[in-house]
Amino acid sequence: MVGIVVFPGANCDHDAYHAVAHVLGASARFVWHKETSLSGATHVILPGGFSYGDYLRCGALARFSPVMGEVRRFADAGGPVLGICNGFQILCEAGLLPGVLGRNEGLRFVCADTFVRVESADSAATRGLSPGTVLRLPIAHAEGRYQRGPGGLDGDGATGRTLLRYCDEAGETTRAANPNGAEGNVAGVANRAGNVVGLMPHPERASEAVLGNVDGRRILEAFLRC
Amino acid sequence: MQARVYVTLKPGVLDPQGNAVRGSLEALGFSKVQDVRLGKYLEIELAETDPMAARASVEEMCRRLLVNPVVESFRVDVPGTP
Amino acid sequence: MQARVYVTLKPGVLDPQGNAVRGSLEALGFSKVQDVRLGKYLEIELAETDPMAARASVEEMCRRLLVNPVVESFRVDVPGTP
Amino acid sequence: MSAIDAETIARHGLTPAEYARIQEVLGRDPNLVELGIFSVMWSEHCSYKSSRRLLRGLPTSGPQVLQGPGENAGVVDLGSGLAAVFKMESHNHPSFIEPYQGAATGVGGILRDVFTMGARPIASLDLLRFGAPGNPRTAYLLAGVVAGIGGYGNAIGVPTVGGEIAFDESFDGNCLVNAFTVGIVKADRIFRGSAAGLGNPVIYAGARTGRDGIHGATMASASLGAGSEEKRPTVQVGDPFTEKLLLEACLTLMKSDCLVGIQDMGAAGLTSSSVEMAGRAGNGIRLDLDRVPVRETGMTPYEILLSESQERMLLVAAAGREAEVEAVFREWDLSVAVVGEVTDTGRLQAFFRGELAADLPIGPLTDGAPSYDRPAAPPRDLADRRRFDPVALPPLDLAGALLSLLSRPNIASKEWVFRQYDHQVRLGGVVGPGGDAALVRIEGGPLGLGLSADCNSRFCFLDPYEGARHAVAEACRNLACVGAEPLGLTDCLNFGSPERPEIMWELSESIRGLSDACRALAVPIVSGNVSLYNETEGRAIQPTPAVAVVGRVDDCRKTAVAWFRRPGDLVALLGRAWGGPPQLGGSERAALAGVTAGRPPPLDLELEKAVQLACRTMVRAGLLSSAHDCSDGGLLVTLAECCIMGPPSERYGARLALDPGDHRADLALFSEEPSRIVVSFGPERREEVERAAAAARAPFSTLGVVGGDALAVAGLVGLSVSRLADAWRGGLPAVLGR
Ligand SMILES: Nc1ncnc2c1ncn2[C@@H]1O[C@H](COP(=O)(O)OP(=O)(O)O)[C@@H](O)[C@H]1O
Ligand SMILES: [Mg+2]
Repeated sequence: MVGIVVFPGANCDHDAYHAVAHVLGASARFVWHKETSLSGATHVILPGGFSYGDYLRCGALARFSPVMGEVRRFADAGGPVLGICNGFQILCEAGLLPGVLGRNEGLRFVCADTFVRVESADSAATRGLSPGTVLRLPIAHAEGRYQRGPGGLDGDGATGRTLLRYCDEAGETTRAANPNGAEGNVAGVANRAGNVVGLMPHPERASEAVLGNVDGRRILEAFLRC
Repeated sequence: MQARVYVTLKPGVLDPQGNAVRGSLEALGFSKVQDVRLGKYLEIELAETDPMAARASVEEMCRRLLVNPVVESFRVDVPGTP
Repeated sequence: MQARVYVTLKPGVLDPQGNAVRGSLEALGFSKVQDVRLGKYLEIELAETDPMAARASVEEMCRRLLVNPVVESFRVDVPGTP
Repeated sequence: MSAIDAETIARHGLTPAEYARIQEVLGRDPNLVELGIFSVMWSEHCSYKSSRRLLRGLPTSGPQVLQGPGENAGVVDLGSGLAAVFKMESHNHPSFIEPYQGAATGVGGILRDVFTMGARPIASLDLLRFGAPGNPRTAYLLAGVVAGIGGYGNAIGVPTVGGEIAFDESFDGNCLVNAFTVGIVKADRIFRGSAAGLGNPVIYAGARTGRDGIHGATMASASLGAGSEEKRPTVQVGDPFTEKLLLEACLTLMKSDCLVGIQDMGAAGLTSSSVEMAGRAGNGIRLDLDRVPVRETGMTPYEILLSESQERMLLVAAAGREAEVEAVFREWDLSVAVVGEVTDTGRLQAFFRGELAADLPIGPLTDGAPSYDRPAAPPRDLADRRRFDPVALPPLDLAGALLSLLSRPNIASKEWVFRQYDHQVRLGGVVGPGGDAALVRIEGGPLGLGLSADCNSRFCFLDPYEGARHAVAEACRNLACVGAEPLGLTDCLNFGSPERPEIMWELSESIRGLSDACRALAVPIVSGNVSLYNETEGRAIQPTPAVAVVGRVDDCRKTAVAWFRRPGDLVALLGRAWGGPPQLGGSERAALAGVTAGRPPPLDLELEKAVQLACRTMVRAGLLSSAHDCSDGGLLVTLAECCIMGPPSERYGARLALDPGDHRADLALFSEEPSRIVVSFGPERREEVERAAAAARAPFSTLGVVGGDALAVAGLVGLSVSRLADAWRGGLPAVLGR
């Protein structure tokens, strides 16, 4: 069962639920941020949105919600955790993923389709996807500029690894294809063990043909297979 | 020379960020926090040696760009000026 | 008692907002501006009379919540403390 | 308490005659608190005193209408137990003073109007007007307003899926920010703003009350003048985070049966919400102001009653159920307090520190508010406005004219705007911004809603009656392009000062036009808003009776986009190909030459109906690859847009034959003749498409074929798709100086 954590201000919680439960047929349950148990969830999703209004710094206040203690224990025990957009920001603030997400270089909110290239199949959300695969995935954020920070994500995977990079349709990680100024065009990362994943793009928005895109299913399916 | 600018919300103007921070600090057990107001802090590096001229110029920047007079007020700090 | 907290980006960390402000100031004709860094300024009202205790508590707030040590550093100002 | 002198009365925006009426109603002088209450309730914004009589003539009924005007929002039945709740509201004056917060709180306000009725908001639109592109303030306002709309809508998680934006120097001193939201509710779970049930508790929930926005309603009812800078402290700051909590808490509460009535505190805050709720139920309300959660110390009854702090709701619960209500709001970390009860007095009685701070009869505050039959007369320069000879427009090379028109901000791509809006959250965006109408899937599907907001202010300036009819026709035509059938309409009537006869004439002509078009197209008007005094130092905006139409799509998997999708498809025109002389009154082509004159193109609503029916039928039958209505800029602009509106991987040229007959091509191809839609379809569908057009009695002509990387019109013009796209994409960023 997938536990979808509902922080105050989360707004993609229903979308994650819809994609997981209605589109992919997995069982799912909302977990209210004041709960102190994950009630037997086998997978955890921290959905997108504006937890606590994104006030102070995005993800900074949500990190202290009561449920986060359980999420940390679950992650430490190797359970698969997927943070999407705001969920990614929360995982970074909580120190479960290396780095930090800063204000977009262009300073504006950006809602658009991007292309991303799979860099590593070694994570709970990319297992089974071959490196080099190009996916079209939507983004919607004002603070998605990934920064490793000193002591953050390194090249050899000791602190974590890069999963996705923004690229053009042909898979080239050009500057023009970088929507927010992220260092190294990084769009998604995993922790060292690969069970905790953060993505700025929204796979749940790209899971149904009627919405014009099904590339995100591959990520969600990989995650559910874990 | 470096000038420092402190931009704060005018009294009475709602500060959603400050409120949220206060709530979180309370939840973290900082029980003595009564109020939090969140503002901006700018460090401006200027090619200017005259402190009074620097201050005048920075105040002008505040009025024209840095501060939204509808909801904010500001204070400028330039070493060597009152 | 009021404590003041200044949060700044660490040296070397990219500051797109500061850069944008510098660009706009230049466009407005403030030609002597060399650099702008944008940070946060917090005013925290505390029910505390001991300045040293207030400072200790606010520094703790900074470490736990107010500041992200990966990219930010901070300074705390409490009247009556060094 | 200070005495009520003439200056105090004037400062409250009341005329001496109105004050005399207050004295007469009360049989005594009001105190200052009571004067404040009358001032906001009798403001133009709350009382509709200049427009009420005119609005009575609107067509508001239809079998699908579950709630017409008079509530927080209108409601239409969608069948299968669901209903759509929607409304449009202006936040013009606050946005001009503080664009970010003004626009943000405008969005917050319209969202509350929708969820207060029990509906979950699923999509928003924004209709915007700014001054001349070259005016430096235009870029500032545009950037701030767009950021504010996104800042609020994105955070709360309601997608902004479309809207409209146009520029004209008449908006230099008064921008327009009209926000629309639609929500979905179970048809048998609609909540209303009624304070029923004597003795029931009146409950306050949401954010605390501060001193912000006192007299916002009065401000929205006054022209901006040189002194308007001083009104700045009344601007409110929005908190989308709190509103998100409020939304979820209210919707949770509405699943139980403990609520009797609910209304948001919008303009005039606690005063108008309690007075209107009492008025609708024919009851009274007693308020204990000491119990209102406040944010600042020392607040007076005057301030508590008139504050326009955002993100607040007033509820009436069933007696004895207070604890349940309080528990829900506490779970969402919101302030909540029982602040009064429903009484049989027919009065608003507000107590503060044991004393009666205000004691007023409800009737005179609501239905008994002044209503004026203000003099109306056509503007003196109307004949001048309408004097126009298109042939006198200097001739232009066709390619150059097309590129110039594509880059004009009114026509250019609005991507710079809608990229800043989350238009996908809630997984409804089947057709997003950037086409004609948006198409939003309703949870689970396949049912969907088509949404479009429209108004051509220039047409309305030249002929408000015809312009208003065009607005309705165009919005419905946009819906037809995605296969949606109109169910209902909401309007936002933006005009100058009603104290001037020509403005009253514009208003009444517009309302007549709206009514006629809605009757002809069988679209009821279920909600709306009037914003007057949009003028500065005697200079009014172009009249802008904005409309937003909501339509139904049974199966949103069968729809069409606006752009060419497949090389080899045939391109055809639904509607009259070439009629009489080019229709260029109020057109973009004329504006390109610096001319705003003439009369808007005549609109034949029977033809319009036929074209819409034909298009809708084709889309619903899955016959079309694309459908795009012809509006600003005319046919050639529309065809160019069909080549460049799609994502980069879907941009195709076309080879076309257009025959302007005896007319100058640089005029005829830019004629803004209405009731036309450009469609494309696979050649194998040709017969079916022609049959559908004939069955609907819609004129139909093939224009050419999709393909290549240029828009090539035989013998007239050939331009590469990339050049067209660059011109079109660069138009708006140029306004912003980037
Ligand atoms: N132009 C109009 N057309 C139709 N209905 C209108 C119009 N203007 C106002 N109304 C209706 O009058 C009522 C009062 O409107 P308004 O004061 O704007 O509501 P609110 O109190 O939510 O701001 C609403 O039900 C609204 O739908
Ligand atoms: Mg259109």
